[in-house]
Amino acid sequence: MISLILSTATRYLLPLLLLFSVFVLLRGHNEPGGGFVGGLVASAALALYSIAYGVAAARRMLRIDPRALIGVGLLIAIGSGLLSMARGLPFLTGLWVERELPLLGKVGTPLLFDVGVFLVVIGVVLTIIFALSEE
Amino acid sequence: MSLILALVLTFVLAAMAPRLHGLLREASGWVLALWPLAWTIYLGGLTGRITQGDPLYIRYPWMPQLGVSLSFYVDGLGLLFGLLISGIGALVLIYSGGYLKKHRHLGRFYLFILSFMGSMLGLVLTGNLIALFVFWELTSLSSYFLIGFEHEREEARQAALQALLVTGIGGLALLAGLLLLGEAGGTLELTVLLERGEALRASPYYLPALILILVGAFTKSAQVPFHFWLPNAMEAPTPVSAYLHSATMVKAGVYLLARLSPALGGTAAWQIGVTGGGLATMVLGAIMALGPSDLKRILAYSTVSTLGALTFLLGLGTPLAVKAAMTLLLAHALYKGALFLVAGAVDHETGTRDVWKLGGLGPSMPITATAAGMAALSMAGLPPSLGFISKELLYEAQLHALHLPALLAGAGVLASALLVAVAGVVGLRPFFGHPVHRTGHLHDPPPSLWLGPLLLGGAGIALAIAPDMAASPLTTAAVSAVLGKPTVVELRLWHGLNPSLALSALTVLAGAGLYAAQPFLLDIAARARLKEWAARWGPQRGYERMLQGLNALATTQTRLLQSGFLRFYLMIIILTTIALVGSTIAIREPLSRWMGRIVDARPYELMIVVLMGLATLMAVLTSSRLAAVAALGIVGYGVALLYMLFGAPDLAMTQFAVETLTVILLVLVVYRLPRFTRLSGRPARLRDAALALAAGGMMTALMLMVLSAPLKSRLAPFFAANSLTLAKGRNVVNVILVDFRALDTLGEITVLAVAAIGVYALLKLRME
Amino acid sequence: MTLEVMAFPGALSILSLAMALAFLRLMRGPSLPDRVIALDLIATLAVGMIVLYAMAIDQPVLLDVALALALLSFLGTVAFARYLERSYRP
Amino acid sequence: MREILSLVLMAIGAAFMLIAGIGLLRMPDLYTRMSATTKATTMGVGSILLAAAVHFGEPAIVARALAVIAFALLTSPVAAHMIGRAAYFTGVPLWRGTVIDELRGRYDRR
Repeated sequence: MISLILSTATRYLLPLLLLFSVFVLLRGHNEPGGGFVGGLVASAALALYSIAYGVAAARRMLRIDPRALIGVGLLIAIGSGLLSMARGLPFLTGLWVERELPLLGKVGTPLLFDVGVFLVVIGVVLTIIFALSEE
Repeated sequence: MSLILALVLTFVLAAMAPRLHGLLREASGWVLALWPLAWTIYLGGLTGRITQGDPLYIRYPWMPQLGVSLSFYVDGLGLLFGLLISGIGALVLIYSGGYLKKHRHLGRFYLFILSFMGSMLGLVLTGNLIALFVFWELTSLSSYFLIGFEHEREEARQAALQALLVTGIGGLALLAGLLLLGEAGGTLELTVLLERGEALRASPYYLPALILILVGAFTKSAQVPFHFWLPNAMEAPTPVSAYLHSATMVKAGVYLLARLSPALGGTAAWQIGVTGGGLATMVLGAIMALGPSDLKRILAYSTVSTLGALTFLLGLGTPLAVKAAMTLLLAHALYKGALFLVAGAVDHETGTRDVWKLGGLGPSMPITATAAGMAALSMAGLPPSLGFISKELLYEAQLHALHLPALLAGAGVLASALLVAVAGVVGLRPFFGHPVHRTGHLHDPPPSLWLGPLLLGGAGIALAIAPDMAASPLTTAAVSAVLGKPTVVELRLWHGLNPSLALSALTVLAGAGLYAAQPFLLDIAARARLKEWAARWGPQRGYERMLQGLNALATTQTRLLQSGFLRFYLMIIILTTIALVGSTIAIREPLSRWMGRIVDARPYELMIVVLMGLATLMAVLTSSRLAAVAALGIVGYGVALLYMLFGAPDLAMTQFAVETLTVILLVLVVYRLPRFTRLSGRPARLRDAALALAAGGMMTALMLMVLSAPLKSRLAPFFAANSLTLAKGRNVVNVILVDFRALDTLGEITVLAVAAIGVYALLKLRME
Repeated sequence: MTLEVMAFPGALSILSLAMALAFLRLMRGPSLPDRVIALDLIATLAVGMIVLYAMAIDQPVLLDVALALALLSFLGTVAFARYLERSYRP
Repeated sequence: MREILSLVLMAIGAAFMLIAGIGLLRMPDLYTRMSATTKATTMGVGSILLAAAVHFGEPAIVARALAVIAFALLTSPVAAHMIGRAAYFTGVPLWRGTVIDELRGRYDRR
């Protein structure tokens, strides 16, 4: 009983929302936002997709399993910490790229860490929602 | 450097023992014995230097912040014990090679024995309290494995557990005592601590530390009332009984008392506790030794008695007493080790250890008989054995004791007489008594089984005949270590005619009498039903009742708390929180102080708060679950709005997002939940309401308390200042999350990950 | 402009009044969909309040919070609707 | 001039919101309530957002405000549709005075 109206609306809404969540993630450093909220918004969007098109479709669209997403997120977060250790600095010290990139602004290991948080949050929320709504 | 290497190698060798046994098969006992032999030679080499009063002191930092270092301090006392442990260890390894030849787990046995030897050597050679405690516990652990070696048998497992529990609890007390001692003395290093005797005795911690250490020593050295685990430990294979439960491990408590006597000795408490405990154990142990018919249990009780004598002598603390103690220690280790090994040999050949069923084995087992004879001579304290010299010194010490020497000497004679009788029972009856056993095909056991007892028995005699050669220097070094000042010890076989000689003669006569009268004595004991009385009131019964009580407590507590109902767990958690936090608030904070802070709120803020209150009420009163979910949604949105109104946009966004996802999750969960089967009754609801109100009230009080507390935290300015410069971000909240306190966030997302996997597992589990 | 400054609390109060009315519906709403609509209205009112507040304290950044809330409340309503449909057993 | 415009827009928005609240309370059945709230809220939030756009004036802010408006325009009808549909299927009664129910018989009940 998938409602046609909802699925068409979702087809337009989803990209917008994902964009918004990435936008929130990237400018988290200077304005309200960050990995956690971005992750929540993104997972809300994907939850909407799973409501509109069903969990199987959502899993296919996502291509990788949410639990793998958790793993990747954690790896990125820890990886960003190890980078500074490679430079001989203590674990998780912030390293920054000098040049300011056009779109992303200042890029550095904390941002990478934030991306890790972003992915973990999405993975966590989706794992639970998909597991719950699967019949 | 070499000492710590040798110790580590002992443990490495222990780890490799099973494989080595696989390769060497028959000769594994002999080959492995080479390592303790090397230890003996190494320690022997040190004697020259140590007897001149120059102890070896090596120190490695282990936990510098806690002042714990793995240091080694080898003085006379440590040396005497070290030689005993490694010497007897070598003989025991050879012996167990033969005794357990066919046993399929012999490799594992070597592992345990060698790791025990390593930990025992560590215990006697270390110079740091904490390292001493670690080795102490290691010995208890390896003894647990050794006693329970034949784990198929129920009695062995129970005996092992009993030994572990008793010595374990003692170990715990010891740790507390040692820490108190370290606190009072200001250091955990033994060498420094021993010089601060005065300060220790004067400090308020002295008495508790002493009591705790005594509990540790008394449980380990099987003093009354903690002695019952030792006879039960006879379930272990005989080499273990010979090595651990007579020569070395049970002496750890005695070693500890000797080691700490310069620091703790001399006070009234020490006198009463140690001397009294020792005296009682000496006499009771000897009396109980006459009872059993099993050879090993008799020896175990007599060991308890000798341990009592050693503790008693250390309690006296006079130079004479310490001299007697050190000699008795040496003599006892030799003859008791020999007798245990003989008992093993007899058991190995005849298949029984019942004293009444053995007799007239002498002719068919000549070598074992001679070894047993020599050892029994030393045990009975007859010249020319080391036992005789130590008994003479014991009597001298008792006669010259400061107060009530007559009583002490009397107890000494009684105990020694009983030991003479026991020596007769153990050493003479099986070999020279009228032949009971069919002697046909009996013969001496293989060399590995008679070498040990022969050497040990022989040493008991040889050291007495020529004391200056080895016995005197060793005891001199040991005594001066215990007394804390250099004293020279001249052991003489013949002290000339003096009262102690008379006492010795009296003891031997009394002993012979007791030996002859033993059957008669046993009848009296049987008629007086001594055994049942002891079984009902003895410490063993106390131990069992304690265990049963513990189990009962555990079951009731589990049944009470783990009722299986989720809401029951919730209730307990909330109740405890309220009790703890509530009481602290009530005590700490006068209620009046922070009541008047709620007035300056704007109309729409108030409206939101009122709405939240109503929504909560609705969530509580509604019977439809989804209405409750919606109401909770309102509360969540209200909180988020308040965050925003009070200038926390980050928080507001997160709260909105979390709130909505919670609603979605709750909707999904409610969809799966079965209909309400039955709603809780009125009393239950009232109880829950009261609980909820209490919890809410507590939280409000907490919040108001936090509000009124002056927040002079220096964190906020630090983060505000450095957020842009260091972390290149103006949004302080996210900068903290991702940069300054990234480690916390890392922890949080890991927790999230684990939670998700947990939920996933639970759901998938239910699916199948 | 005092009028300007005074207007914000006024508008916010009106919105909170509307919120109270919606809450009444939430309390009374006979059927579940009624409650869902009330919840949705309250959420939209919250968006309005956020925007007003953003204007009051001159913080344009709050508009993102408004957008996030608009998105999320929509999602909540859709989830409720989905649940209603699926769980209906005539 | 701009201030007055944003003020007026804000007033209109608040009024609409209030009407939505009243409509939600006074309307006899679910479907009429829904029609009231959905239309009124979209208008209300829309004009408040316009007020904000006028108030701030910078292009970035105006773009964001318009994004929110567009978003609200897109989502609230869909949400209303979903709720109405779910309510109709689960048999929420129409108002006694309903003149005609065009949907009757069109949906194949599951």
